[in-house]
Amino acid sequence: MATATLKGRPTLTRRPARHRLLPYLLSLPALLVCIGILVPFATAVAYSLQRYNSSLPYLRKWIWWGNYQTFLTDSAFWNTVYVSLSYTIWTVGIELLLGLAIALLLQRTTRFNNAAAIACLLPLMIAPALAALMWKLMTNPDFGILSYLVGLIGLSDFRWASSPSTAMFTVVLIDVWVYTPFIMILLLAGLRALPRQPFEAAELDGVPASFVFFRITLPMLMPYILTAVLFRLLDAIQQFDIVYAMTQGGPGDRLMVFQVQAYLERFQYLNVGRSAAFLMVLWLITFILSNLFIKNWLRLRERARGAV
Amino acid sequence: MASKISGGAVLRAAARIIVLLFFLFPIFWVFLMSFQTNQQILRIPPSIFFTPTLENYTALFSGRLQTASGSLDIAFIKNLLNSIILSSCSVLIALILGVPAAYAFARFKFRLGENIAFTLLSFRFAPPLLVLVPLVAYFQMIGLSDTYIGLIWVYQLICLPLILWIVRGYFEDISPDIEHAYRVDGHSWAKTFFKIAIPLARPGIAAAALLSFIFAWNNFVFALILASADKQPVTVGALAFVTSAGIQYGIIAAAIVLSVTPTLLLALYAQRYLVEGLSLGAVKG
Amino acid sequence: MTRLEIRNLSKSFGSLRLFHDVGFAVAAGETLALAGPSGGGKTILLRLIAGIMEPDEGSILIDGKDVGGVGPEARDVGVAFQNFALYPHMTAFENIASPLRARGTETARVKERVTEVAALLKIDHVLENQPRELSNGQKQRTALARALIRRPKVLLLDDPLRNVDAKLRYEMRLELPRLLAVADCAAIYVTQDYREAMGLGDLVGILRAGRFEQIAPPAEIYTRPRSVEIARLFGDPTINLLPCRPERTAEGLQVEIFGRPMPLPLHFAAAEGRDCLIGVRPEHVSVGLQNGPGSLPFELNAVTPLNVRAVLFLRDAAGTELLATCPEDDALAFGRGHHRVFVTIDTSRALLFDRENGQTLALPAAAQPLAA
Amino acid sequence: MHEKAKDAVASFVAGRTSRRELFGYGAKLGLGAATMGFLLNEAQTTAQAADFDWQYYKGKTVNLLLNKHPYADAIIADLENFKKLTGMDVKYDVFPEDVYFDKITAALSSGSTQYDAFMTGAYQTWQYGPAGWLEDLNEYIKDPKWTNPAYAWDDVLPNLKASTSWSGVPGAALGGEGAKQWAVPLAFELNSITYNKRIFDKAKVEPAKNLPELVEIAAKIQGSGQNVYGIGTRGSRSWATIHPGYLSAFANYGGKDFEVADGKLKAAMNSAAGKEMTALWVDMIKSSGPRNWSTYTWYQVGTDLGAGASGMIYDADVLGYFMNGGDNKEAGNLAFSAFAPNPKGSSPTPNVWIWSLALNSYSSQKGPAWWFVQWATGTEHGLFGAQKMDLVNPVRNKIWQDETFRARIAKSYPGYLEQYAASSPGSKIYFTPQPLFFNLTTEWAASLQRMVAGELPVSEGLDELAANVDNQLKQAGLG
Repeated sequence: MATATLKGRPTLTRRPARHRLLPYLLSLPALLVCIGILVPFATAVAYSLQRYNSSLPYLRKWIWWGNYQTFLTDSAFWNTVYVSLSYTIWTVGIELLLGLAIALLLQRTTRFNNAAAIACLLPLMIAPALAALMWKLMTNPDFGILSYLVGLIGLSDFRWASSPSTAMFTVVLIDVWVYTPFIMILLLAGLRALPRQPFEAAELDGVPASFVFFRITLPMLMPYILTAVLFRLLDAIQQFDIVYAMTQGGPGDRLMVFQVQAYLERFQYLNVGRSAAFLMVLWLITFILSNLFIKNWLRLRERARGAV
Repeated sequence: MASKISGGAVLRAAARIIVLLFFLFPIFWVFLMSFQTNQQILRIPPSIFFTPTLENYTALFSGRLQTASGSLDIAFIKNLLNSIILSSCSVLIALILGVPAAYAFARFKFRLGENIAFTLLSFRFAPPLLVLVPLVAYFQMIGLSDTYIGLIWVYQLICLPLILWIVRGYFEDISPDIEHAYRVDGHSWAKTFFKIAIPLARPGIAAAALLSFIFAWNNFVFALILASADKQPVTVGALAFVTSAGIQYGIIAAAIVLSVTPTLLLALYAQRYLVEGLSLGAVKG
Repeated sequence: MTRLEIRNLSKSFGSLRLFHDVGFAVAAGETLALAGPSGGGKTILLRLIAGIMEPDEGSILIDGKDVGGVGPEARDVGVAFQNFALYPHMTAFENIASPLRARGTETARVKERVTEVAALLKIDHVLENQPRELSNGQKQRTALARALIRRPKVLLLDDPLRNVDAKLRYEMRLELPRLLAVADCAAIYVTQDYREAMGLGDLVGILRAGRFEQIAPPAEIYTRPRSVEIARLFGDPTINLLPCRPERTAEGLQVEIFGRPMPLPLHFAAAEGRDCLIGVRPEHVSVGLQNGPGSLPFELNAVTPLNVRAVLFLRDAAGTELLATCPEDDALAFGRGHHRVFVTIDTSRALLFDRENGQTLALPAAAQPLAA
Repeated sequence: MHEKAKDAVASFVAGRTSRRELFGYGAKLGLGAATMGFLLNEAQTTAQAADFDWQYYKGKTVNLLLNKHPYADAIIADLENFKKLTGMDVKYDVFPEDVYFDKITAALSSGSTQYDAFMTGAYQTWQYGPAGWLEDLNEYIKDPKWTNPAYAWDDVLPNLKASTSWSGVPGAALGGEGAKQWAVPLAFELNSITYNKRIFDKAKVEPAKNLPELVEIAAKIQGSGQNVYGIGTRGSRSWATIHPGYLSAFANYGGKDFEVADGKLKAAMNSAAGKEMTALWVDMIKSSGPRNWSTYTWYQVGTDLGAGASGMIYDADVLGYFMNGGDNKEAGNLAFSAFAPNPKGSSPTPNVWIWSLALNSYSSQKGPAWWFVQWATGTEHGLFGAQKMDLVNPVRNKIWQDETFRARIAKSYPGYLEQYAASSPGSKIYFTPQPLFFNLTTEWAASLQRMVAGELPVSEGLDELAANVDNQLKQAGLG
């Protein structure tokens, strides 16, 4: 009938090859299609190690770390680092707070809230390059509606992107306008997907709202926040469209972010080597940031889903 | 007590109004501008009272614009078409490539799996200019320069990682037992993938597709450098309205309005999936 | 005839060894109830049998054929998942019909079979509903129907009553044996509830720490548990366990409990001089109001009725507790407790366990080992 | 027949390839020596024919890259004539100026054969030429086999011819020794004052005679209560901010961008004259320039003038010309005035911008491309453009003498011809040619932006700029 253990020769079963290969078969096409990008990447690395200005072909040579070395004492480089980082911190910080606030406002599933969520998404559908054009129109000191409106509250000489003191504010404002919806929609999705029980329990126990928010909502929302911040952070530090369309990095060097600097170096100054070196530094920053974030994200997600 | 609650409600309602105003007013204003002539737009101070004109739209659709220095050819409708071709083909291909890969990362623990996933994601984060510059030369060499295929390929760098990330999260949220049950019922792996996995992940796929469509549509720098006038999308094409005969503000406004329309329609169509679909596998559903 | 046979099965996840060198066999028409603490690998074992996972080592035979490397779709196995795993985008009908569709059964026949099985499970009125419109009980029955419809060779039930309410659980516990009998397959029923295991299994297997501690018919599990743990788990109320050391004296083999030497039958000789736990089932403790020969004075603390029997909570002068049962009618005599009673313990039917490792040292004479 | 072979043969006939190369190439195409010999004979016969054979490249297609500009519109409007004349076809891509040069750079630096000929400014050739992306057009112009005798190269204004040719040696004079003709002028603009008569009359002011006066008058207009600002100039963070009004005035004050000694360049922007002029300029922008000056390109400068938002501009004369027509609000109100900024009584020294046509050195069909350039920069198309389109200012003497053209301008653009007559003798490129032009001039603009924003004083700003420029020249091996 039945025995506890049937002794026999142990046999080794293996997953058949097609089973073991399946995940590779599924994921490799995507990888293969993208992997080609490594060729131009490698070329760019090589460029960054050369003194290479297209208009001075006879001076082209390998200088290895030369381009990077000049960065150390180059105030333009450090200005770019500073501008890029402050742009990133301002935009992502404001967008996160604002996006979270709006998501909380629209958290409950009502007809109005759903419609409002889609409406708030509209700015995301306007290409940043076009959005910048739009804001340029609206901030024109003469006929721009925004200049007119701030004039009504006494700021008659507000110069938006054209004054060094308000240029950063202006581009950050545009970025916030365009990209807050992205964070908002992710966090809204997160809020609406949260399980109900902890909140119901907290309500029954009469736990104060602030405690619920900081100790329950926020930690449970963390994977969403991290994803939203990751995508925004890496896009913000690579900002190009808005700044280039608004001021091309000016006034002065006030808005000279990495990609604008690299673009100018490459396409206007033909300084291929220096441009590539700028971009390599940018790449390094994004690589470290994304690694950091993804590790944390995976850890948080594991925690949120419980063990195994 | 009751008054306290209604006080909070009033505050929240006011906050909602302010939020909507902030996001929608600029669009509303541009929408108004698109029905004004350049002269009306350039009035000082600006005003919301004007006799609407359709001339901006007529110019965009007819492809001709009368300006101070003669008539101007406008390829805007062609640009719009290019945008549609580029974005939808890119998203489609990214879905074909990305959904199976996302499924693999969500369902299987395999050697190098996480590495491949991270590598794919990291493509999204490489500075576009870094690869773009040498890419122009390589495209030249292999004959991909100024082709839709070349552009769509580069657009994969925008679409594919986003789709992978979101769809993978969504797959992880679906209990694998549902697929197991289907397999046990006697269905093949492929049938299970198409009849169970994909239909169940539909909200995630729809949300990811919509977001990556938006990002592809909004892309500027790839098209700027890689596309000829023939293939360029609206983002680059709209620059053409800055002309020697002055900046055609009304036309720019109309172009913005038109360029938003396809994405907006898509978003309205996919709205019920949008919030539901972005669950990212973060919380056990 | 052996329908399902498992040989030398091992499976680990990384450094975590789920089970090692496991084997058993189940005949057609027989149900193996798998019990054991959660995390013991029961669900994983089902997945290995279903082909959802592959073992590291060992083989699985269905009707004598090794199904290693055979995909789940070709194993002819029915599974009812703990979380039901219904297809949310299909109606209950389509859910149940899925195994038939997979084999290309003709439409008329599918309808006939689904209706038949649904009637059997009393869900024929909700067939057109989608899973989210079903109650938990209906979902559970739909999942069962899907597993049963094809009359699979092997039926795997993963704690199917876990996510349903008490009333339904009670009903299903009565219904399931009938359904399993109709299905005529080798069934494995995973549960954490030991009463369920005893009630449903022709065989009960206890999976602990990666091994089958015992696979045996329910009666044997009860009377001849392989370890103190099994003895403790199977039995309600729980077995009394007391530390002791059997000694040979002039009067024969004796053990001192409650400060009094008690005789042990000779077959307990193996335990002589060792630190043991003596296990006495509550039904082997008789309680009376009169002092008699060999009886011990106890304080009766409480009387709790349990179905047709009552449980008596006793305590001796030293404070050691003891459980006893008696027919509920007899218990009336004890009132509500808190008075002195006298207890006799039938040590001849006691169990002896090693105090160190919990292994059973000696079994009661009355119950002869069953033939393998 | 064999188009490639024909090309190769033509190239040999023109003396640009050796006979061995030619026959080697023929072999590659699978042609025997006999066939090549036949083709060669045919070609030489054609070339020696007295009349220029416009139909030589019949059936070929030339690909152009054009900037969105009235000059390009003129070409496009006249294309049918070219096609009829030559039997060739023309395809073109038009890009807006914001991205136009970046497109060229992207195409040329990748060795693209996509475009055979393209529009370019003179400054750009200082990069493209040394980079090896352009053909030296002297080899075509000076060879009768390639160029129609009726082309009349000598008729092109000498300053413009010089300004589009350069030896490639950093700091060497334009059109000097060993200069290569990197491009041929199509049309050009020089910098002068265009003002709004209506606004001027209301403010009761006359066009300024010099820079200090200009500063005053601009301020007067600003304060005349007409809700307009005084003067429009470019201010975006771009080299294009420097080259029009600013550099014209800078040169007029005797300022120089670089000193050249022993083949090395040294920044000279911070000379006393340069500082004096820049200080006035910065004051002028601060007190009466457009409020968001630092984002102004020529589009905004022009749009404001045409819309009556500014009193005048100190920018390209043709910008005023464009704004004086069409449906612009101020069309007909604009007037032109030559301008010599230095009060010490010199004549105008306008810096010029020359839209030119150049040949891609990677092009696989330079012959047909040159056929096109030759036609587009020739007298016939020039006349068409000047009389019927806005190909203004023309680059040929003959066109300036054309009565139809003069009458048209005199009628619709009062004062324009006079302005031109006063400005043109001193008009040329006042920059020192060197390959880092865009880099260093953009820096100059950024520096100017900071001065206007009041972030640093003019004198200090120019000193800092000069030091910075010197440093970059050294890094590049030019300083």
